[in-house]
Amino acid sequence: MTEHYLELQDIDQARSMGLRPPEWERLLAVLGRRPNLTELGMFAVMWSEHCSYKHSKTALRQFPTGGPQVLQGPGENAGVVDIGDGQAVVFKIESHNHPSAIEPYQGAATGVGGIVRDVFTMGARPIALLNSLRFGDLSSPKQRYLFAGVVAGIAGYGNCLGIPTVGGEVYFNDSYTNNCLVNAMCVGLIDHHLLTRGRAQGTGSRLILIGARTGRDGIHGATFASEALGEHSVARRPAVQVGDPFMEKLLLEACLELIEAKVILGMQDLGAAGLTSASSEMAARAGSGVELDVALVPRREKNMNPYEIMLSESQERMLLAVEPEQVPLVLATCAKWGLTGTDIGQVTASGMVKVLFNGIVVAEVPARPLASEGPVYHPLATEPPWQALVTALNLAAIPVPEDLTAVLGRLLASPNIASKEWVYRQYDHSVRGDTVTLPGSDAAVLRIKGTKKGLALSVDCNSRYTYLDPYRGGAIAVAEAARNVACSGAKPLAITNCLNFGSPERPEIYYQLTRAIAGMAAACEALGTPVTGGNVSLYNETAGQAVFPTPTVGMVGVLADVERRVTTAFKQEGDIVCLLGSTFEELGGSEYLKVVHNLERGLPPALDLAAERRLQSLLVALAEGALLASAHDCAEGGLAVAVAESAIQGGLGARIDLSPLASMRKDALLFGESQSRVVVSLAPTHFSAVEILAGAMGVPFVCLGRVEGDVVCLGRGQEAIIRADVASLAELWRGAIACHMSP
Amino acid sequence: MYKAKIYVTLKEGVLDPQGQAVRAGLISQGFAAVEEVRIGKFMEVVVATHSATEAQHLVREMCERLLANPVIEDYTFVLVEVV
Amino acid sequence: MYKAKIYVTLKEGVLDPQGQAVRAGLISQGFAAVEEVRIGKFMEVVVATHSATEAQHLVREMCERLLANPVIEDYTFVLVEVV
Amino acid sequence: MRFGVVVFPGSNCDADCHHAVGTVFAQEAEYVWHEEKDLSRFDCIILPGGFSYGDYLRAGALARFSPVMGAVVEEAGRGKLVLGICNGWQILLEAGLLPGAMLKNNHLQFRCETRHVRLENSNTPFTCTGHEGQVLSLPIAHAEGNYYIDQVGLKDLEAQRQIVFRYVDSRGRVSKEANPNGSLGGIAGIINKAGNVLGMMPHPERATEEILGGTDGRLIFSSILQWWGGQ
Ligand SMILES: Nc1ncnc2c1ncn2[C@@H]1O[C@H](COP(=O)(O)OP(=O)(O)O)[C@@H](O)[C@H]1O
Ligand SMILES: [Mg+2]
Repeated sequence: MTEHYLELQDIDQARSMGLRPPEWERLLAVLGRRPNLTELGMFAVMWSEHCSYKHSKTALRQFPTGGPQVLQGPGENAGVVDIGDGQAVVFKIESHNHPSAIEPYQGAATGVGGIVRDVFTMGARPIALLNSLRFGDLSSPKQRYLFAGVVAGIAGYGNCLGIPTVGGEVYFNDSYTNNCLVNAMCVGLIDHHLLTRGRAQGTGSRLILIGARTGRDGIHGATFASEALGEHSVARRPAVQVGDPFMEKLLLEACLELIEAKVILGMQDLGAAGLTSASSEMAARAGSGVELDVALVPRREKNMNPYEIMLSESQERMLLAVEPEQVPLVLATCAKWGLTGTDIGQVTASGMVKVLFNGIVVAEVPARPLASEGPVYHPLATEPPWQALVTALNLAAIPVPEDLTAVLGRLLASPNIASKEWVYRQYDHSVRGDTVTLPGSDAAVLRIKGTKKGLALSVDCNSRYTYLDPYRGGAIAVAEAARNVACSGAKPLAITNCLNFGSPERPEIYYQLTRAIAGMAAACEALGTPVTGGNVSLYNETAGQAVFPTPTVGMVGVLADVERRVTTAFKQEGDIVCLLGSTFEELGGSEYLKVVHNLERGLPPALDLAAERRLQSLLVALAEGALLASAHDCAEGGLAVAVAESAIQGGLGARIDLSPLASMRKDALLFGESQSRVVVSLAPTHFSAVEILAGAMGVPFVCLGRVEGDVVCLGRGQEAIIRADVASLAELWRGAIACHMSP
Repeated sequence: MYKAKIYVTLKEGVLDPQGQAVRAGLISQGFAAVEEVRIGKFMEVVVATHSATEAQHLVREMCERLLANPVIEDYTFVLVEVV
Repeated sequence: MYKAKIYVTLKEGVLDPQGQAVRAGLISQGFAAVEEVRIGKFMEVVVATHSATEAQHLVREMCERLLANPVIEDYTFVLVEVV
Repeated sequence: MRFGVVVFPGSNCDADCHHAVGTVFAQEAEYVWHEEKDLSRFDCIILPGGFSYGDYLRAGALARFSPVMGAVVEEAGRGKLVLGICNGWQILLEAGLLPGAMLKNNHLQFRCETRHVRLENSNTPFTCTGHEGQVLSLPIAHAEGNYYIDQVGLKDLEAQRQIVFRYVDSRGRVSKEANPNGSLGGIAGIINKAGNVLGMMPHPERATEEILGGTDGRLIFSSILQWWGGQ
């Protein structure tokens, strides 16, 4: 074999791997010499946007990341927050947008695999999955193919692992036609003392690679431009990887068994940039070095060279640092689970990543610059010229429809509002026997066996708002996620987030990114929910058309007593229906404007963070006092849709009189999306207690009517505005997506 | 009428978890001689046409568009006339 | 070494939901000429032996014991020598 | 009573079954690794749901060759109770302890939801606290629950009263809409001729506590306990 990977490289080669000239200069300065091919490849991937966050790092600094509950903030494989009793929640969200656009099933499946590894890498038992999905319009067969494939892929992988997929969100909007978004979130549970980090600790510790054999999958297309590398042409190299959930399940069980045995000093999954990132990040975090002989790495394909082995992104692999005496136990545990475990090297004190191939040094580079001292850019942010145009909205020119009952029906059947049952019935959401609020409510709730506690989980983002006003949209994404969690009775604790944007090198996109982050940061600050981690997915654009800026927020909250959880559904005829929060004449960015008037314009609804915080505190207090029968926030479709959804889910009607609310256009009253509002129902005996508490906590509180019969009626005084029986609304809402999917 | 026998296989280099698991299963049952297992699909599609050329053309298009996933799979097929 | 190409198909009379779905998909994509679709498995198993008889024997046994479920499936295979 | 919960590589309802019998019903419960060869210490063996060996090739096809299956066959032969849930049933079919085979759901999707099943035979150790015609509400979660058996086999199952559960609507009627997977005659669970090996697709272990939204699954476990107590 000619040893291309030892030849020193030049700037042209660097450029062909995606490094820019200044980055090449920086690399020369770091090494004090020219890199060979393997070294260059390692830098090219680690200094890519995906691994180094070079265009988003500065903007991310706006996030608040600390708080008494935070045990681990950004910087590790997943964030960790304390939930009391010596327990913690480990969670993170990540995107798999590009692979899913090429091969929806496998792209989504391997996305789930990756995020699950990020969580058990920390030593935690994964207990729940969520996801946030966005596609173009379902009337297109291509979009249906993507949607069906992604959902099946998430199901295929998560169900096999036996981790319940308990929640998520799905949106359809033309901006995602060429760039679908697939974000997966995993939540794990751990006892504090078992927390493990991705650190290569202790000089002389052994590095054990376990799991799948390494193939040529996913070696960065851009970094593989040189045909001189081998006989395998780029064209034949599949861009997409096939996931093996069974292997992942074995890996998960074996790793957790080793965590319990307390023999792991540090552990890291092999995700993007494979062995290169796992080894260099583990060394960089611990301030140590590593030495590996990659000829020892078990391979699936013949004649793989060190370059390929270091850059392979084969799935379902983990790298462990363990004391030498523990190696036999580690290997025995691997064998028990039918896994290959291989001692491929050791931890050193050198600060270097030293790669050997059959004893010959093929790469030797400093770990820290490679892993964490990549280039950082401060891109230009400019408000796009169209921003002011799209926010302008002349409501006076928009007629109020005559038949508002029909409008409610259309909204309930809009795929963005309709029931997502078609999706979640494909997910095993009840395995592990802890899901006590199933998908369909504002937040999923899990009990924690052996305690009284519950966990509430939600992912949210209204990207139309972020498109119309990145700052407000970002803030609302956080507020809504927290509100959903609070509606279940849980106290919001912390967030993870996935920032899906276009190219940050375009000033208008960078503007969206920084503004959205600023808005999110303000909301996190105000609501006391710091950011513990996340992921950035940029370049979601085709031919200059970027997706709506989509900062997905994953929120975790805790209930002191899971028996006190609250759900969306009306429970009891005779219960009083009340609205918490204030209603304004706000139609900008609403689903109503889009569905009925085909407009995506206006300013999104205003958000008063102090009011939001008071509302959420009240919701938690009401739940703790067992004063609520149901709670549901007003989101897309506004008050009318919120009432209808509570009615549909409870199989009970309601008679609602809107006259206590401020007077305004009827469509705004019914379908406006004013923030910080929640429709609650409660037993008449609790009415005064709730009223007093709401008053004391400064939350506007009005009584709107009662749960009764099997018809939903909304009116103003004597005037009937909407009247429809629950069964027919339910049919529209439940059947809409299935209808699109099997025309 | 023609019947197409279509073989869809994973592209070389693409991981075949099924094949791996079956290989391990066969070996553990004493089939030590098993070197490699790859698992794909075998489809039989009957097309109502009298022209072999048209059948050929149709089946190729079906494979390209629906039956095989060009990102990870290859396909081949043979046609036999049926009555 | 021998490579066995094994075709596992659903027994006649056993409903093939996958085949039906693919047929419906093809027709909705405009392949109106499609009469019938049946979907089975295509497996390639490489066995390390120099004897064709032994290969034949081994592969038959693998099919009987694991690769096909006799309650619902039939199988056939062909052997080719590989180097 | 002593329960053994078998753990195959890829099982994922093992902990749920262990929790149901060990914690909710406070019986002795032990995990059994798939390599064990002696199960004589148990009174009831549970093959839990999940994706043993990834369900690659066919659901249950590879698990049936696990060393533990020899012992399962042996204990079943001795009259011990064997309960296969979901993937457990698929394994029992592949192992030939129960007749028939499982096909992919007719709609080709995984399905997780609560469904109604009707108790067809209450004269079994697994259902003796119920009554025939009783409708239970139980969670299902599978992609291959489309039970198939040829006509001769079906006649035999019916003649021997081996069909224990069928999918029905809330009023107890068999219908196409009530059938979540295309299973022949809506069959959701069958028992062997000797009456000690039951396979069922629904997950009774997920319906044993009020907090999980239903307790109809308790019937299976309380029947087992009552039957065993009467032995
Ligand atoms: N949007 C974000 N907000 C906060 N932290 C982030 C964000 N994006 C990435 N991070 C943090 O940066 C680190 C690197 O992320 P990533 O490269 O996605 O990790 P990995 O490759 O292990 O999945 C992680 O600790 C992650 O939490
Ligand atoms: Mg990671």
